[in-house]
Amino acid sequence: MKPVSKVEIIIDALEVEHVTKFLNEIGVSGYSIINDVVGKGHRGVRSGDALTDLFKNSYIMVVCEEKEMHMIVEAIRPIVKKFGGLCIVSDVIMRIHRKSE
Amino acid sequence: MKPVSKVEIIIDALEVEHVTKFLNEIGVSGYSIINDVVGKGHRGVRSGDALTDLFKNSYIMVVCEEKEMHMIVEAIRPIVKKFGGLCIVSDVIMRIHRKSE
Amino acid sequence: MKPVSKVEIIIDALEVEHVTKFLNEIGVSGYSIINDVVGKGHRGVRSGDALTDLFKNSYIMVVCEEKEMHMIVEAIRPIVKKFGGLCIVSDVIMRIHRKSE
Amino acid sequence: MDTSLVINNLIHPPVLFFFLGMIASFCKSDLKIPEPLPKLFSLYLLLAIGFHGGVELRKTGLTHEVVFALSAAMFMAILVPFYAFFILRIKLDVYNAAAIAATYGSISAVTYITAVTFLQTLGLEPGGYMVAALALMESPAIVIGIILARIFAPKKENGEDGFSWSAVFQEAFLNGSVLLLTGSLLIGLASGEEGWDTLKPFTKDIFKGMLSFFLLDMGLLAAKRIGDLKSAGFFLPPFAILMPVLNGCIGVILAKLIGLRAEDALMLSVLCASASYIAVPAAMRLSLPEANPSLFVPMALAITFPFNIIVGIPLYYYLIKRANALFPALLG
Amino acid sequence: MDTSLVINNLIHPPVLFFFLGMIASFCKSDLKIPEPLPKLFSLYLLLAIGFHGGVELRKTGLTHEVVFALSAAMFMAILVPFYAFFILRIKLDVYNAAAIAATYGSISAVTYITAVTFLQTLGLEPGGYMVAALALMESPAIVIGIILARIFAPKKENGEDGFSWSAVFQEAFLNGSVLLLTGSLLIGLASGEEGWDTLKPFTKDIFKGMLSFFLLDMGLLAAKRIGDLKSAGFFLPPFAILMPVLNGCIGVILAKLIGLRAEDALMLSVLCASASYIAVPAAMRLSLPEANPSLFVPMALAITFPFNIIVGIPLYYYLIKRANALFPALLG
Amino acid sequence: MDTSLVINNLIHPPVLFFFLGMIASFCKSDLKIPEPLPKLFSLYLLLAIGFHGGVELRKTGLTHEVVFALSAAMFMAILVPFYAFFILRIKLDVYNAAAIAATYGSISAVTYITAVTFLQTLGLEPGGYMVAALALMESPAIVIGIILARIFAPKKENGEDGFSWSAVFQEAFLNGSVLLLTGSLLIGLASGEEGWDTLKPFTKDIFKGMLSFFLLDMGLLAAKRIGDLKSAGFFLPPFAILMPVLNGCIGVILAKLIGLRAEDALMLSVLCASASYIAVPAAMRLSLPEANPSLFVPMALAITFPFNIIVGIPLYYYLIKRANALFPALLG
Ligand SMILES: Nc1ncnc2c1ncn2[C@@H]1O[C@H](COP(=O)(O)O)[C@@H](O)[C@H]1O
Ligand SMILES: Nc1ncnc2c1ncn2[C@@H]1O[C@H](COP(=O)(O)O)[C@@H](O)[C@H]1O
Ligand SMILES: Nc1ncnc2c1ncn2[C@@H]1O[C@H](COP(=O)(O)O)[C@@H](O)[C@H]1O
Ligand code: NA
Ligand code: NA
Ligand code: NA
Repeated sequence: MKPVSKVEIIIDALEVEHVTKFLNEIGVSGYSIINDVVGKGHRGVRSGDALTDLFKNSYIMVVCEEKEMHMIVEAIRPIVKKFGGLCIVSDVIMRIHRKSE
Repeated sequence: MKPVSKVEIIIDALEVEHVTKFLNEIGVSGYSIINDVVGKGHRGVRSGDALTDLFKNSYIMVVCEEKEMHMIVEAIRPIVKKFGGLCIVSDVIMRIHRKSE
Repeated sequence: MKPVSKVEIIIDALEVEHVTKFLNEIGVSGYSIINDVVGKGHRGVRSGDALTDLFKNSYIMVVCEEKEMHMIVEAIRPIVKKFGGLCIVSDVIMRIHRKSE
Repeated sequence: MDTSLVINNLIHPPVLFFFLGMIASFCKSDLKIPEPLPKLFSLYLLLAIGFHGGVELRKTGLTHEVVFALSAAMFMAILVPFYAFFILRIKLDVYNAAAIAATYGSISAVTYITAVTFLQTLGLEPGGYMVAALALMESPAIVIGIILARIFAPKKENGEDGFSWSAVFQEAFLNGSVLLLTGSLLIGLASGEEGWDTLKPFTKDIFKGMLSFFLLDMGLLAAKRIGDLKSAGFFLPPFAILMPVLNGCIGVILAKLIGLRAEDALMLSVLCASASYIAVPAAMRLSLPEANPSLFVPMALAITFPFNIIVGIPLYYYLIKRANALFPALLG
Repeated sequence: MDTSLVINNLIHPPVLFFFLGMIASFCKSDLKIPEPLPKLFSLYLLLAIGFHGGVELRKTGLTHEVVFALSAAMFMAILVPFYAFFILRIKLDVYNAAAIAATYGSISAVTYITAVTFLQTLGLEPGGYMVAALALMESPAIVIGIILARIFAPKKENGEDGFSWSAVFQEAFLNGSVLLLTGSLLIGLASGEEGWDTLKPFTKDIFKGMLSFFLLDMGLLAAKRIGDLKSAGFFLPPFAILMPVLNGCIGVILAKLIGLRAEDALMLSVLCASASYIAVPAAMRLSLPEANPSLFVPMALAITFPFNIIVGIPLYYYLIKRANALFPALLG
Repeated sequence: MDTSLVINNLIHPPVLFFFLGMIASFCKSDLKIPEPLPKLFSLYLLLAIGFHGGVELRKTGLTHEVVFALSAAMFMAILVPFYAFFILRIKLDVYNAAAIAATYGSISAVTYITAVTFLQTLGLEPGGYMVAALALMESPAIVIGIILARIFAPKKENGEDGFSWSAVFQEAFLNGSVLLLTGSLLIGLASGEEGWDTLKPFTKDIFKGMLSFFLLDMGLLAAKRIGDLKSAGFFLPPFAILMPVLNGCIGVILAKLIGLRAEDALMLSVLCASASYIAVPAAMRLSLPEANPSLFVPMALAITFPFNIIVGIPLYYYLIKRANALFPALLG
């Protein structure tokens, strides 16, 4: 039972690798990704393209310490600014984690 | 770094278009949709049907101002009431957004 | 408009049935599942296997009363401890629900 | 009834794969055909039969017999939902009665194909133009069902209920399966023999294999849906067997009256007897949201469909043979 | 221009399925081919044409004619993005001009296939080695586009902009579609006639059927993307028609100069005229993120592609015939 | 060893597509076959070989030779996990040793198919009834593996460990791939020649093409999984090569003893030598969750599978030929 931060990022599917590279560098304990997220934003409707991976978003969730959260936000800020999407943060309680607690 | 509302809606996949029409009318800055959500609720197990889009849910997330949140909730209340699902709201911090901040 | 708990579970895709069995026993009003979640954690990268359902996660979300939340956490603790993943909890406001409110 | 007909029907590979699917599901095997592969097979089957039908229709032309057969099909597509509705009203509310009536008024393309396969094992070939009957019978029942619901449903307090006829016609005549079937039929009609030669290896040669694969999946799906009917009471399961028999018999009689060949008579009866589990449920969910899809989907998919492909098809064929034997005079 | 050529092209089943897809989309039908089925078809088509081309190339060997045709193809792949870029700069910024130039310098395999199909309905068969031209023309335009952007783009303040040439070559020469096409071509080359006999039912017999299915989906996609061009202004839509005509004509002239047979001349023109909507957009998105994919994807997919398969192919063929009639001397 | 055998095996299109997949992955190309398409191919292959085997088995009947071959197969399926387990215990804990032993006791259908293809290029055709051996050998190793784990694992403190034999048998004998293979075999058996004619274009003609596509994907997957073995130490990679060679040799000897034809001897050896990367890993994950799937999946998929299809198959065939040359007396 530990208060932690939940970072949620919605970003161009093609930038996911870019973001996970940063997450690995920062050394977060883990992250989860949901692909095939569609949506609408400043760049209009993004409902996927059946032939390429264009016009599609991914959702990345990282549960981490507050300190790490700040590092993540700073690291991905330029990517999100450039390729759109958003990053929101909220406080959650980590109830079960494999090796921590 | 701006406190905003996160609206999460789980609804019959066939009603998604209906909901996004309302969201566009209200003029939210964007929304994200995850299709192929299965689950269980008052109407029993909904695990999809391979031939039609029946018995399947979608997840819609909108990050918006508190004022917009109230408008969204009122606009979709009749749809959720009729076709099931739910709508929850929580407070989050918008850390990065393409054009705002 | 009712404060409730949102339980989010990320777990090995093969254990989903196991978890939903517990949720049904506890008698929660419903749950939602997103399949095909990939990610990284203590067990390394889990990006799926095209031929089996190995190396893949699922995301389970349950919106419930705080009391139920505690029961859920206790029920699934051994599964999460054994098969990895995590369980986080946060407070949300239930704005619309089919039969309650 | 000639049991060899039933057995002959049953040991045909596509039907055997249907059983394999059902058995796999009953044994709780983890065999599954992941989405959207079932859709690949169903799109393929619609494209292939539509195209084949169009090519055949071009060969035949609009003969006397074709016009008669198509009129009979149209007549049944409109008639069935009416009487089905009033039978169903005995036990059900207006919305569910209308939705189920529409389900039984419309057709199942895979049941149709299985009947063609059944005939082929007997060395017979139905007129390809019956595919036009298939296409014609898919939509009307949807419209009739909704008309019935609007006539008999209690009026809403506030007049405004968001209902729009144009959305109904959209759903009825432009839904994916209707459009693909009709479109492929027209393409077959336009491209004729030459087009057929181009596409034959795709639309004909591998057809039975794709059908087997699809029926394997249908077996899995049907078995999975049977459980949904536990809460449906004692009325609907027998209805899901007796209704197709009744519709099939009326089809047999009608075919006799207009003098169809035995092969075509079987196709007409099967169309009458089959129930829709793709186009109609999707349309009803949008146009009659008050109806419960957990009733009409499993009825069509888990009872009527297996019943027709196992018992129904040989039964209707047996009846046609008997009718022809008893009243030969009517023929030619 | 001989209208029978156009009509002959249009009533061919694969092209008709393309129209069916467009119509379905315009009628707002819910017909859709869910992901990743379109990818199955596109992977299949690349594998099949690559393999076929390789087998043919082995039969022909590296003749005089083959070397000439491949050199011409390579020349055009490098030339087109240059002049396209400067034409586009009239109205567009550097990034979008470079991305669109790359799009038109590269090719569309499905347009190529449709042209083959067109020839086959006339009883002709292009040299299979033109598939090697197809493979050769896919990547260079990507590199040229990026070179142009880097030469003409305003220099970034801080030198470090995360750009890497190795990533560009990776994207250009190792992207999935290029690799599958080239790899299959090499496999065909290595396995020859014997390998062909093994795979023929898969890569040839059902080919037209798979193409029809894919074109059905392309119709749906193209119609869906047309709307994206509303905000594109008055410059780009005409460009998306005139550019392929210009490129196609240059192709016709070049083919004449090097003395290609009419069949091969058509293939070269079609390659020049076609625009990429798979490999290039994906590469541009990663290498030129400043360019707007909502411009170049719909141009290639929703205008140039339909234009080519409906009007372009018969038009280029007509021009080739005219050229051969006017200047017969150059032949042989 | 006759190198022409190896080369002959290697330039066969399906095997070349496997290499293409591996190369694409090593070059970090973005070529991928998105899910669930690989499942479409694997389901298709199981259905096709099961059905074909059933039809063949019906033709042959249960002869002396068939009974001998099936008994030998069954014997090996039970024997291999035993000795594999004790070899593996040298370095591994009980759970991983049991899981890997089960992996090597079971079989890989695609390795089997590739061996059939290898024989066909030599103009030979193995007895179709060997598919029954394939089906028989898939499950027993799962059960043996779990028995071994339960005998040798340290007893849990609290007796109750949620273990259920019925779940194990469920997993072993009713998992999707076993059920589809066995079911298709039975359907082939039931429908015989007549059924074969119906499905041949689907299950035979396009078979090699589907296999090529699937092997392309297997190449991609195998290359992707090789990295997982970095942390596996120095014991397992050699094991993943030597174990199949050992099993294959025992298969060769056994086949010699019971006097199988060279073709069938190869199939038996290949079945012994191959390792499961579909059915067993999935079963182990559920029944032996203490074992680490990042060990046994890449061993079977990224080492043993490529080894067998590249070197193993021609090697075992060479040994069979040598054995027949040295001890001709045993034959006939
Ligand atoms: N206010 C929002 N709420 C939820 N998702 C959003 C919002 N704005 C943007 N998105 C998501 O982020 C993606 C990219 O946004 P943009 O870069 O603004 O086009 C969109 O396609 C949506 O999926
Ligand atoms: N308490 C809950 N927590 C999470 N998801 C729920 C809950 N109740 C319902 N749902 C989701 O909403 C869908 C529709 O619910 P219902 O209309 O109650 O059948 C279900 O299939 C679930 O996906
Ligand atoms: N800190 C984290 N934040 C988000 N997701 C995580 C985190 N740690 C683990 N996960 C998810 O849980 C799965 C299993 O984790 P593990 O058992 O630690 O390998 C991972 O593949 C991720 O999808
Ligand atoms: Na009917
Ligand atoms: Na071009
Ligand atoms: Na083995």
